[in-house]
Amino acid sequence: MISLPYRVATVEEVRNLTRDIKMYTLSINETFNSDPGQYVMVWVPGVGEIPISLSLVDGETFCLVIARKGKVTSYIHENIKEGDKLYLRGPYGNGFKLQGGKALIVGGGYGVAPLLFLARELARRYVRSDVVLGFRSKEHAILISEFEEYADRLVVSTDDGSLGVRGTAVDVARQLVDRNIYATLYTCGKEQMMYKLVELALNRGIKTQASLERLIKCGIGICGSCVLEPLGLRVCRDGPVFDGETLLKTVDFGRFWHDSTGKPIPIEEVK
Amino acid sequence: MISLPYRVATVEEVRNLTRDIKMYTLSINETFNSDPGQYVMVWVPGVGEIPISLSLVDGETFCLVIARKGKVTSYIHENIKEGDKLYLRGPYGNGFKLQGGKALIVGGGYGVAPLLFLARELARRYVRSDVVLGFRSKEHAILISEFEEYADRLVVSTDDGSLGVRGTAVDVARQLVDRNIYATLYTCGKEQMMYKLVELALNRGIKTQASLERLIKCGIGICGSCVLEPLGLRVCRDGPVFDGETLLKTVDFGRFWHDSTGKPIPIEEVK
Amino acid sequence: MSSEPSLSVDLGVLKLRNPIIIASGVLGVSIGLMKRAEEAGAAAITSKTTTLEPRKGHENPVVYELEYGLLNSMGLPNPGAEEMGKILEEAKRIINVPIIASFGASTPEEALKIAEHLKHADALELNASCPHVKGLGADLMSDPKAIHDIISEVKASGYKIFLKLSAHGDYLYIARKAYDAGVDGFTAINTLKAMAIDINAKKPVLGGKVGGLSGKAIHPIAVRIVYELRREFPDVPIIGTGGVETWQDAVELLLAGAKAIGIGTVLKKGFHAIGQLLDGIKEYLAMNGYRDINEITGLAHK
Amino acid sequence: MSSEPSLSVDLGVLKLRNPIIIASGVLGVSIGLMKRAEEAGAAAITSKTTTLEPRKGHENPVVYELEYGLLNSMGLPNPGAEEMGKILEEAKRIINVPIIASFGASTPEEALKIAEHLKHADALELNASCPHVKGLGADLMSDPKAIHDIISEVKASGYKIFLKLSAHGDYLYIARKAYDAGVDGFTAINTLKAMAIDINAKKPVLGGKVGGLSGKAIHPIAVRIVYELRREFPDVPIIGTGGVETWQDAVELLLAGAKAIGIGTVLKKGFHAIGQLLDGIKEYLAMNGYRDINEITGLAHK
Ligand SMILES: Cc1cc2nc3c(=O)[nH]c(=O)nc-3n(C[C@H](O)[C@H](O)[C@H](O)COP(=O)(O)OP(=O)(O)OC[C@H]3O[C@@H](n4cnc5c(N)ncnc54)[C@H](O)[C@@H]3O)c2cc1C
Ligand SMILES: Cc1cc2nc3c(=O)[nH]c(=O)nc-3n(C[C@H](O)[C@H](O)[C@H](O)COP(=O)(O)OP(=O)(O)OC[C@H]3O[C@@H](n4cnc5c(N)ncnc54)[C@H](O)[C@@H]3O)c2cc1C
Ligand SMILES: Cc1cc2nc3c(=O)[nH]c(=O)nc-3n(C[C@H](O)[C@H](O)[C@H](O)COP(=O)(O)O)c2cc1C
Ligand SMILES: Cc1cc2nc3c(=O)[nH]c(=O)nc-3n(C[C@H](O)[C@H](O)[C@H](O)COP(=O)(O)O)c2cc1C
Ligand code: FES
Ligand code: FES
Repeated sequence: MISLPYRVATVEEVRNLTRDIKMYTLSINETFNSDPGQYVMVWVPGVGEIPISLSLVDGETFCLVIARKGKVTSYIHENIKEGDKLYLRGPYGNGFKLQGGKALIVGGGYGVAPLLFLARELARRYVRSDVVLGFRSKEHAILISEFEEYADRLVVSTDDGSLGVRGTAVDVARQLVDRNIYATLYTCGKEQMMYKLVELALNRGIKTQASLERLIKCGIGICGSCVLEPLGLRVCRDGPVFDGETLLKTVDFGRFWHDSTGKPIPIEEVK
Repeated sequence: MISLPYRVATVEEVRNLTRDIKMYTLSINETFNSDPGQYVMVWVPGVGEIPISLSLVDGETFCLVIARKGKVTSYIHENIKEGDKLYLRGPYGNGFKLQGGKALIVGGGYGVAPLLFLARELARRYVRSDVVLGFRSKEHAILISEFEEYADRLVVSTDDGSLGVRGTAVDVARQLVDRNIYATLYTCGKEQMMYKLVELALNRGIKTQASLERLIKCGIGICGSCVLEPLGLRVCRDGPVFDGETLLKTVDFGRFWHDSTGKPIPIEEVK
Repeated sequence: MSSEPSLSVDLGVLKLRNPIIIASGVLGVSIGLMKRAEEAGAAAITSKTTTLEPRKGHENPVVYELEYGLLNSMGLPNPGAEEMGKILEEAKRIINVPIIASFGASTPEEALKIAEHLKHADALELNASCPHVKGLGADLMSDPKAIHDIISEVKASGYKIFLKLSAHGDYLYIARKAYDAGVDGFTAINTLKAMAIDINAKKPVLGGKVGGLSGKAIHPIAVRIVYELRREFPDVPIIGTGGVETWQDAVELLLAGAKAIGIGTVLKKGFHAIGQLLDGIKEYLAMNGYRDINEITGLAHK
Repeated sequence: MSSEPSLSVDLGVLKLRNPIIIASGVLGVSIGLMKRAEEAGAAAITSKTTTLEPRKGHENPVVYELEYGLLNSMGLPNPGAEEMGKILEEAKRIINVPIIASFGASTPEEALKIAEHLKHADALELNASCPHVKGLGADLMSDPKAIHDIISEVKASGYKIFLKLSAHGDYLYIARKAYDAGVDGFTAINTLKAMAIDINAKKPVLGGKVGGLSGKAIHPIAVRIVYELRREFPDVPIIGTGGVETWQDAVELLLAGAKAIGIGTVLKKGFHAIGQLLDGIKEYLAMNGYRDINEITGLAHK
C-alpha cells in the first residue's frame, strides 16, 4: 500500500512519573499536527492497539503519558525502552476548542496529561488559566512542575492530603468557580468527577469541555463501539472532547459504558 | 467509480465525404487537450470499440473521419446521427512531433484525416508545409479544400487521374523531395505507401514521421496486441506515430500485422 | 411535469422512501447512530449481525485504512440475540424507517431462537459470511444446505428474510438454494477476505490477521455479483452493497439490477454522505428523463 | 560491509537475479516486449497463457481503467500452443532470463500436448483460471481433480510446473491437491471476476461483460492468499502477484511469504516501474539491515 497509516515513532526518553504511570517522549520523521485533546492509536505489533491522548506536541517530538491498566499498557511499561519503536495512527478526534476568557482546568489522575498540552496552548494564546490537579495521594501525583509554567494559579489536591490540599479536585473546583471569574472549564479524568464538574460549572453559567474515554476499536467512527447513547455520539470521532451541555443530554455520560460486545454496563464497573 | 473513463461526446454534424467515409463533428463538455496524431478509442455501447485518429480539435469540439471498414464503422455510418452520443477514452498515444523547417505532408485515403490536424498546427506555428494527398479516384478524395487553407502547395493525385495528377502520392512525393527543401516528411496512409516514403526521404536526409495502424485492443500499452517486432514497440502507446529510422529497424513495418490471436500475418492480407 | 423523480423503492417485503440502506455493522448496536442515519436520509437500517451468544470480537487493531477501501477484523462483536432483541424493541420506538436485523446462525434451530428474539425488526438478514461453527471456522458460504434449511424454516415461521452473500464460495449456487427456500431478497456483497502487513513492524496489522475488505476496491466485484443475481433471479429484490462512495457507484449497482443500495464504508466520511448520494441519484434520474428510480433497475441487462 | 544487499532468489526449479517476474498476459506474445522487460530489469518473464487451439479473445472494449486498478476481459487471446512454441523457441535465443510458459488445459492429455510444444520454456505455469471446457465455461479452479491430474502427469513427463491460483473457489484445497501432485511452486493470484457498467451508456463496458480485476484493489487479497499458502506450504516457493504498484507492496508480499513478485498492471506506468521496484526493495533491505532478500521471506509469520 502507498498509504502506510502507521507512522513509526522512536522512543527518545522514558520517565517514571509514578509507579504505574510513565511518560514517553517520542520522535517521528514528520511534523505532527494536532490539537490538545486529540489522541493517537498506539499499536504494539503482536500485542494490541490502544488510544492514548497526546500530552504535548512540539514539531516532530511529542509525549504520551501511559498508565498501566491491562494488557497493552503493561506490555509497554515492561518492554518499551528508549530506542524502541511504537506505531501510531491518528491524531484522531476533536480536541478542546480553545476559548477566550479565563480558563479553569481540572484534571484527575493520568487525565491531567492532555490538559498539560491544553494549558500550554492556552498560554501561547495569552489565555490565562487556573489549574486544579487531583490525585489519590502524593505517590500518584504527576506533572505538577510542568503545569506550573502555564498556570496562573495551581492547586493540587489529594484524597489523603499527602500533597496539597486534602480532598478531591471537585472540592477545590467548587470553591474556585464561586469566584465567578471563569469563562470555560476544561476537564479530563474520571467520568464521575467530570460529571460533577460539568453540573457545577453549568449551574454557574460556565461553559465546559470534557474529554471522555470509551472503548475505542476503529478510531474512525465506523464501528459504533465508542458510542454515547441515545445521541449516537462517537467518542472516537465526534469526541473525545464534548461540551458539557451535550454530554448532559446523554444517558451514558457519567453512568454507562459499552463493553466489547456493545452491551451497556455501569461505568463504575469499568476500571 | 469516480473515474468515468468514457467521455460522452455528442454528434453535432455528420458529413458524407465520400460514399464510404464520413466526418463526424463532436462536442464534449470539457476542453479536449490533444496533439495531432493522437487517437481516441470510440466505444459504441453494445457494438464495439475502435481507435480513430483525431482529425481536428478546437477546444470542446473535434472531428473524426471514419471510413467504413467492418462491424463498428459500418454501424456508426448507418446508425449514428446528429444528436447521438459516442463514448470516448483517450486521447492516447504519442502524436506527431512538430519540427521546424519546411514540412512535406503526404497522406493517402482516410489517412489524410490526422494530417489535417497536423497541417493546421504547423501553420499555427508558422511552419510552412507542402501537402500531397493521394486517392484512388475523384470519388475517394476527401478534405482537399480544408488542406488548402494550411498548405503552401497542395498536390492531389489519383490512381486513375480523375482528380489532380495521375499516379500515387509516392510518385508525387518523389519529385518533390528532389527539390531538397524539406526538413521533415510526415505521413499517414497505407503502410506500403509509408514504407516507400520513409525509405525515399531517409535516403535524401529528410527526417520522417509516420502514423501506423495495428490491432488496438487495450490502447494503454498493457496487452501487447499492437506490437511492432522485434523491438516490442506498441503502436497504441509508444506510437501511433514513429520516426522512420526506428520503423525501418523493425521487421513488421510495411510487412506484418499481428492478428487478434497475436499471430503475425502479412500486411497485404489485413484490409 | 417538473416534479422531482420518485425515489421510493419496493423491496418486496419492505417499502422504502429511497434506495439507501445502512449496511450491517457500521453503526455497531447503537440506536443513537441509527437515528442519526435516519435523520441524514437513510431509508432503512441493517443492524449489526447478531449471534445467539454474545461475542467480543477480535483484539485491536480492528481496522486498517487503505486509499481505496478499508480492512476490518471486527470479528462480529455483538451482545447476543437476547440483548439485541431488547435494543431492537427500543429502536422500533425511536426509528421510523424499517430495521433489518442481521444475524448469523449455523442451524435452523439456532436461527429460529435468534429470530424469536429479533421479532421486532421489520425483516431479517442472514449473514452467510458469519463464522460457521459446524464447519470448524469456515463460514456459512461453504454450506449451501445449511443456508437453505435456515431460510426455509425461518420463512415457515412467518419471518421475512434476506440472504447476505459474499463473493467467496459458490454464491450463485447458494442463491439458487435460497431461492428454492423462498428467500425474500438478496444482499450482495459482504467484505472480501484480505490482509495487510506493516512493512516496518513486519507483522500482520489486524488483530484477527485476516480481515474483510470493503469500500471502492470491491465495487466492481459487487457490480458483477449483483448483475449475475439479477440475470438469474429477476424477480428477487437485491440490496446492492459494496464500495458505494459516490452516486455514480450507486447508479451502477441499480443499473446492474439492485433495487436498493447498502452503504457501509462511505460513512467514514460522515452521515452527510447519504444526502449526497440521494441528491446525485435524483439529479441523474432527472437529467436522464426518468420519473421513477425503479425505471433504471437492471437497465444494463437490456 | 557496505556491499549492496543481494536480490537473487532461489525459486526452487529456477534461480533468478532478482524477485521481479513479469506476470502472464501483459506483454501479449511479443518477444520484443519480453526483451524490453528484461532490459528494464525483470528477472523472469511469464508468457501469455497458451491454449491448445488459437483464441481470438473477446471483442473490444477489453480494458476499463479504474482509479485503483484495471478491469480486463482480454479473453485469453493467443495463437495456440504450436505457434506459441515457435515464439518461445525464438525467444529463448534472444531473452537471457528464464521464461515461464503459462498455459491452460482441461485434461492431462491436452496439457501434455501443450507442454510438448512449449518445451523450450524454463518452466510451465498452469493457469487455473483458464476457461474450462469440461466444466461448461467454468474455470479450472472449480475442478481440483483435473488440476491434480494435469500437474502430476506433466511432472511425470519431466517438466517443471507452477500452479497459478485465483482467489475464487477453494484455492487452499486446490493447492493441497497440487502439492500432492508435486507442484514446483505457486503463483498467486490471478484477477478477480468483476464488472463495470457505464452509467451514461447504461451498459456493461467490457466486451466480455465480466472481466478480471487487477491492480491495487486486489493487493490485500493477494497478501492474504500468499500468507495462507506460505503457512500451509512453507517449503513451496510462491510467486506473489497482485496489485504490486510500489516497492512497499512488493515487500508486503515478500513478508507474507512470497519468494518472488509477479507484476502486471503496474506496467501501465511503463517499464521503468521495474527499476523503481527493485531500487525500493534494495533500499528497504539496506535500511533494515538485511544482506539478502531471502531473509525477509515470510517474516510476517514469525
Ligand atoms: C480517547 C482516549 C484517550 C486516552 N488517553 C489515555 C492516556 O493519555 N493515557 C493513558 O494511560 N490512558 C489513556 N486512555 C485509556 C487507555 O486507552 C486504556 O487504559 C487502555 O486502552 C487499556 O489497555 P490495556 O490493554 O492496557 O488494558 P486492557 O487489558 O485492555 O483493559 C484494562 C481496562 O482498560 C479499559 N480499556 C481497554 N481498552 C480500551 C480502549 N481501547 N479504550 C478505552 N479503554 C479501554 C477496559 O475497559 C478495561 O477495564 C485513553 C482512552 C481513550 C478512549
Ligand atoms: C491509431 C489508429 C488510428 C486510426 N484512425 C482512423 C481514422 O481516423 N479513421 C478511420 O476510419 N480509421 C482509423 N483507424 C482504423 C480503424 O480503427 C479500423 O478501421 C476499425 O477498427 C475497423 O473496425 P470495424 O469494426 O469497422 O472493422 P472490423 O469488422 O473489426 O474489421 C475490419 C478490418 O479492420 C481492421 N481492424 C479491426 N479492428 C481494428 C483495430 N482495433 N485497430 C486497427 N485496425 C482494426 C481489421 O484488421 C480488419 O481487417 C485507425 C486505427 C488505428 C490503429
Ligand atoms: C466495520 C465494518 C463492520 C461490518 N460488520 C458487518 C456485520 O456485522 N455483518 C455483515 O453482514 N456485514 C458487516 N460488514 C460488511 C458491510 O455490511 C458491507 O457488506 C461491506 O462493508 C461492503 O459495503 P461497503 O463497501 O459500502 O462498506 C461490516 C463492514 C465494516 C466496514
Ligand atoms: C491485460 C491483462 C492480461 C492478463 N492475461 C493473463 C493471462 O493470459 N494469464 C494469466 O494467468 N493471467 C493473466 N493476467 C493476470 C496477471 O497475470 C496477474 O495475475 C494479475 O493481473 C494480478 O497482478 P497485477 O495486479 O500486478 O496486474 C492478465 C492481467 C492483465 C491486466
Ligand atoms: S471506535 Fe469505532 S466508532 Fe468509535
Ligand atoms: S493495444 Fe494493448 S498494448 Fe497496444
